[in-house]
Amino acid sequence: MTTLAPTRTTRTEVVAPRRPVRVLRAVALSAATAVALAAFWSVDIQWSRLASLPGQVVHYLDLMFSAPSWDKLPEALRQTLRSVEMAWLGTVLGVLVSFPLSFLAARGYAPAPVRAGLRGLFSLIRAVPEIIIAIIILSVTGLTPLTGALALAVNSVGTLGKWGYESVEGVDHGPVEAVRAAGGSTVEALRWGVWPGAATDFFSFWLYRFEINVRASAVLGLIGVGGIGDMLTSYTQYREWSTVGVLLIVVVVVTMGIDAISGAVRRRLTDGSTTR
Amino acid sequence: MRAAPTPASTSGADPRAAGAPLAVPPRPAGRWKPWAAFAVVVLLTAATLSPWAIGFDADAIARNWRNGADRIVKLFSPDWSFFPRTVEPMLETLQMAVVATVVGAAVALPVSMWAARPTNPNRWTRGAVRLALNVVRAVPELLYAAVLVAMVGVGALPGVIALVLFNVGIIVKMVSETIDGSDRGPLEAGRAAGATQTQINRTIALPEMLPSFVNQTLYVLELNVRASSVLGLVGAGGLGLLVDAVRTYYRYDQLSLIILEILVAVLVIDLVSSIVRRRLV
Amino acid sequence: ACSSDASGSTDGGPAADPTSLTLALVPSQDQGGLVDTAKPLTDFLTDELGIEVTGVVSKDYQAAVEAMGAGQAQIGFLPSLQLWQASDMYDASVVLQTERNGNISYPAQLMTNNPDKYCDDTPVERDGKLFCNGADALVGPAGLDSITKVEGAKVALLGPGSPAGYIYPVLALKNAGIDTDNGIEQIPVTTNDASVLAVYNGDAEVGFSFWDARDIVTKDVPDVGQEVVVFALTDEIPNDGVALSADLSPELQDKITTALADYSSTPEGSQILTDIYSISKLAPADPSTLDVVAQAAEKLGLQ
Amino acid sequence: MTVAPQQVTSRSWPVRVRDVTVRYPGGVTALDGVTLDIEAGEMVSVVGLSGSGKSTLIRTINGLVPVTSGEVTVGEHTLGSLSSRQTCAVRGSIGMIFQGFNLAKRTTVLNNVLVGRLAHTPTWRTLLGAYTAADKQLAFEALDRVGILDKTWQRASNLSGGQQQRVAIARALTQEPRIVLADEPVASLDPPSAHAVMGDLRRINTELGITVLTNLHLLDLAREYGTRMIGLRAGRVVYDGPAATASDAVFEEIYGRSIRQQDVLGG
Amino acid sequence: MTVAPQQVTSRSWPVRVRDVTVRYPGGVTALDGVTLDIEAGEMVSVVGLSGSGKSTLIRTINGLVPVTSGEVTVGEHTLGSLSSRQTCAVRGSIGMIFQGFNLAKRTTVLNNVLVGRLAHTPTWRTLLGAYTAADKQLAFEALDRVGILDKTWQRASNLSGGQQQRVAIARALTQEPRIVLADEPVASLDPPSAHAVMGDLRRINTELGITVLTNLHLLDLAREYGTRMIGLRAGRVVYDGPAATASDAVFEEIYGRSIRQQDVLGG
Ligand SMILES: Nc1ncnc2c1ncn2[C@@H]1O[C@H](COP(=O)(O)OP(=O)(O)OP(=O)(O)O)[C@@H](O)[C@H]1O
Ligand SMILES: Nc1ncnc2c1ncn2[C@@H]1O[C@H](COP(=O)(O)OP(=O)(O)OP(=O)(O)O)[C@@H](O)[C@H]1O
Ligand SMILES: [Mg+2]
Ligand SMILES: [Mg+2]
Repeated sequence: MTTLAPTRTTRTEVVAPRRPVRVLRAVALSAATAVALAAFWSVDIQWSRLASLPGQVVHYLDLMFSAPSWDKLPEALRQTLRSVEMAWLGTVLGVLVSFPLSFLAARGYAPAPVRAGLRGLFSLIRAVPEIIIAIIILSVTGLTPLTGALALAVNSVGTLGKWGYESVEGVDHGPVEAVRAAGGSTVEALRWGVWPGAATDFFSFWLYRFEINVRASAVLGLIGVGGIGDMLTSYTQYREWSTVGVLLIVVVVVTMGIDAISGAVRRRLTDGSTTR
Repeated sequence: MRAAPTPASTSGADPRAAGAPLAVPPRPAGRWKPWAAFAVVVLLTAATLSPWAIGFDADAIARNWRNGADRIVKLFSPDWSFFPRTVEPMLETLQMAVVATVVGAAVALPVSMWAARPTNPNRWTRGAVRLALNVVRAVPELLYAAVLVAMVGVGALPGVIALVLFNVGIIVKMVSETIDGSDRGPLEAGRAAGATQTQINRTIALPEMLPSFVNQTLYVLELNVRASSVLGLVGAGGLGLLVDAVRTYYRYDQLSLIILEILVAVLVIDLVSSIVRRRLV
Repeated sequence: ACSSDASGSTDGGPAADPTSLTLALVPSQDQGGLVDTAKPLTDFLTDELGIEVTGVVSKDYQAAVEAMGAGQAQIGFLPSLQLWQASDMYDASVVLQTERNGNISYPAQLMTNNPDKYCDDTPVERDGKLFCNGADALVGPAGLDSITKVEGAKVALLGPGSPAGYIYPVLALKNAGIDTDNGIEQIPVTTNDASVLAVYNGDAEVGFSFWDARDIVTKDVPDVGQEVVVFALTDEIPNDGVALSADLSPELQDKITTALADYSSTPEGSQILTDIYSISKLAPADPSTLDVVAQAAEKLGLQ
Repeated sequence: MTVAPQQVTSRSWPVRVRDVTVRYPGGVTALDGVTLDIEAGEMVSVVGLSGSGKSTLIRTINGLVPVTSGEVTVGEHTLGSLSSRQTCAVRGSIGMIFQGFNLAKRTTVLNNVLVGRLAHTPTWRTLLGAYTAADKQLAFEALDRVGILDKTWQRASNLSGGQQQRVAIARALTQEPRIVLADEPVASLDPPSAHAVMGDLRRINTELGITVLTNLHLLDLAREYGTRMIGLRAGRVVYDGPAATASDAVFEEIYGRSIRQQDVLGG
Repeated sequence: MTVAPQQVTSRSWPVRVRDVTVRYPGGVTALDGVTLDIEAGEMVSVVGLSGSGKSTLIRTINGLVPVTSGEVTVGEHTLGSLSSRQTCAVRGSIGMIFQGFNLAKRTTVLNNVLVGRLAHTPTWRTLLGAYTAADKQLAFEALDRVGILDKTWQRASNLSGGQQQRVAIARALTQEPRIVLADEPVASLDPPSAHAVMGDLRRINTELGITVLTNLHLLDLAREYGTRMIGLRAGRVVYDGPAATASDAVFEEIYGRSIRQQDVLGG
């Protein structure tokens, strides 16, 4: 190999510094690998069953889509509207509550006890099965759509709060530093240092949570206020595949609609407005 | 408010004449758009709050909040003696959650990159991947479970497949959007060095997306621990089944112990996730 | 909003009758058909009582019972176990019991994919499905002599809240002297169709479900009636019924009971109930027969 | 420049750095027993090799990097002993120009510049983005001074490197500061712009008497614009004296090898 | 430098820019009918005011910014008409040093430098992260040349500004390029380091005959290290001639006002 600098005759062979050994990291990685291996080794799975999967997939697609019962479409649309209403209210309430909280739960903006408390709250909400949350709310507001919306709102706070503080912590620190250096308070650092960088994340979290809420079946179904998710699970339980096919089409279209909005919003924020 | 003269106005060399008004360019049009969007949100919310749609009944809340409080209090009395019976379901759940998470994450890693603009500039393949994922996400777990039981039988396998599909949907959605929002500069440097897209993704995009990816993977692990009702549906056992069993007989004390155990799992995963993030970000 | 007026009367006994009522209809999972509306019932009751009745089809037993307990629902169409729980925990009165095809009860079935082992006679076909050991009588109990052979087999069963998928069959096994914790290999599932499919696919040799859950999966696997053979039926399990919240005055309770019973006796009413809920008649309940499920559960140590 | 109601801007602040050591978590000692006395109204250049601790010094003076040991005093305030409210106020009086610009890329140039007014604006106004006309006027003037008034409504991410640096400078000017700390403020600028900016900094210094501390890696600029020069090497002060008269020996001290030799190496 | 099997590295490439106009989506015309002929082996400096289009020119030559009209040819390849595979190969032969460094902040310095080898590495090796010993040796040498070999295993985000710039330079050197494009490669460097880097670029140019195109905002550097100088103003070429002899009038042309006057303004 001819070296780039033949003129530097005095130069000795380049000795690269030794790669540092990161003990902690190595330990953590091996622990994670060990856990994964143990789980794979111990779990009782007949992987050979996978072989029949492709044929079966075709069979079920045929059951669902060869003769969809379109007569269920109006009902499906009505239930979708219901779901969207409840999901909307649930998401808006969830956003209103989680938005300020997720900033307070991020490292570096609120006292440690507040932070720990909020994180604990988010975790607790996520640890309680959705159905239990719904039953608690049900005893207050009855078997009404409002219960559905409130249950969705509470559940949303758990996840939105978590995603929110993680995103705030992941934002580039430079602008925050600049605001601090200009004498900005914490709130101002959040507004002008963090928010411009985190806004895309937040919008996509909100829209994604909205999408989840539209589909959330367990909670709404049990309350008996219906919704598209409930309809889907009911017809699935009674294996009426031709109706399930129609419902799936509706849900996919709704999901894609939300995804498209989410994409447009994010593009706006990341690339700037389209002043073309 | 103005007191001292600006230095610029004292400088003879400055092309701008002293005291001349600043030629501030006009504010670009379209500033109303965010406000319009905000107004739409408010209107829609008001509409859903109206009695014709959902109806917000503050009255009922004021009157009946005690009912809810009673039930929450009931949940604060764990029956510790129930613990031995929760051990096995907990282990089953963790086992399957880990397997599903590992498989799901392995699948989601390349797919996330195919679904994001900076790491997959080809709009057709990207569109196809996103479409497929929309479908995967749109199908509820219960449907996966119901179909898979008939396809591959009951047990851990259909449960794990259902969870994997569910996990891939979430990880890809969240991670690909993070990639979309990230700084393009480093990727551009890779392109300028003549790297193929795959190479860029591996060497440059991967380390940048890693925190988000690890994060979502851990989040999904947590979801899998919680979403164990799916596993119950397909005969894979786990905590979900136990939750259903105890609540059938209104054993809030036993339920509260199970919740406590899930909470511990959630907190541990949260802790790991925050440590990992602090190391990686 | 609908039910709020009826609540808050925990201290002073039944207060003035409410201006609106909520009916919670929980379709019995053992019913086999899909129920998605309570409207015909509530429309009729609204006319008959002069009180606004709103209805919801709830799919969660616990939610429905808790709603009655919290004064958020006053009329409950509940499965047998939950009827008993509502009356036991929240003093609801069980007033009516449903009749399906002339029966006020139904049996749980034990199925197998290995008729050679479990059938003492040649399986016979009824409605395209195979039965043996006299289970084709379609009334329980039948073929219970054969269940000792279940010892050591893989068995698909439902959660312990399901009378047909768990309580009755497990009790039958216990009575036959089998240790259900260690003597069989349990494959827990949460739905009746999954139990049938587990047997069909060979994941389990024996499965429990209500009679006859095989109908649900015929669309997926048309030959289920041939592959999965019912070899025993348990004791009869009481059908679902109607419970009324303790918040309602005795007069109103009577009024509701009479109205519903009369409705099911008229030809049109009976027709509607059959079409939508497969109920042919609402008969006065005999509370003593209702708690047999609870007793069975208690024998298993589930309470 | 406008005079904030409660303060006389022309009364600028001195900076005292007492035996400060800064060690980063990774183990790098970026500053090692640095002691400096900078009088109010001085114009100081800090020079040194890349990695010698220039940025760290500047950030320490603003309290953005906590000291491992030692003490930093600006005006009468000892950093580290202040309440968070006081810290905000103190920082509001220190204009800072970052080496990496630290702009919020996804918002407009104007919003970035108005960050300089945060310390003087009630929080509710900031949250709504409803700045007073006077604040905006100040921002426009600062933008005009650095010559990018026409980019006011652009997103910061759409600017060229030099334009971004000028936004960062405008932000600091908008603060009406008592001390200006500048971390290589002209690194990405062409000579006319660089001279204009340095000239502006000097004018702030001479006309309003504001203390200015600038990291520079160009010695000619340091010599030309500083009244005093501080040389850092591996986290230690190796030169502290008049800028204009710093000899070649001094440079050798700072850079560890003689300038001439470097030039030869280049050939 | 190693000789890639199928190519003789010393045979460097010319660059031809034909009547190129670049308009950004926002409506800014960054280049306006630029025509340049750069022979293989030339050492060219590009100077101009901030925002005059220097970065855009460099990025156009690498195909990172598509031309709105006109044509760019490097070597025998006309950009825009190539398959994506060919584009990769062509870019692999063009070393690029970005104004904003563009490092992957969350990975090690070594990994960043090895990006320079990607065009010569089979994809499976990249996926495994299994670079050859020879590639790594090349990376170490490049790091050593820019003087930060000791930072090899650090995360890129932990480096000082100047150190980051040197990583970016090492990355370009590791490519063993036929053309080097450098966008203000010394903006964040102290003079000795700056001279070292410019000296390196010149040595690459003189010894290996590689074409070098450097954006510089410092005229003395442009004069000293370029054999030819191109002056840009508002997207147009306003000067193209020898670097050493460029007169003050030329600078006035490029910068729109005389240098001397600027210097006075600074006083
Ligand atoms: N956040 C950090 N974590 C760990 N080490 C750091 C950090 N920031 C800087 N350093 C190290 O501290 C030393 C001093 O860095 P500093 O940024 O002060 O240098 P500088 O003089 O400003 O250099 P330049 O002229 O290149 O900007 C360097 O060796 C650098 O690698
Ligand atoms: N992505 C972009 N979108 C819109 N306009 C842009 C974009 N990038 C650059 N511009 C504009 O194009 C013009 C030329 O930019 P360029 O980056 O080429 O300037 P430059 O000569 O490199 O300046 P500097 O010396 O400040 O880096 C500037 O007016 C700039 O605002
Ligand atoms: Mg620095
Ligand atoms: Mg540039």
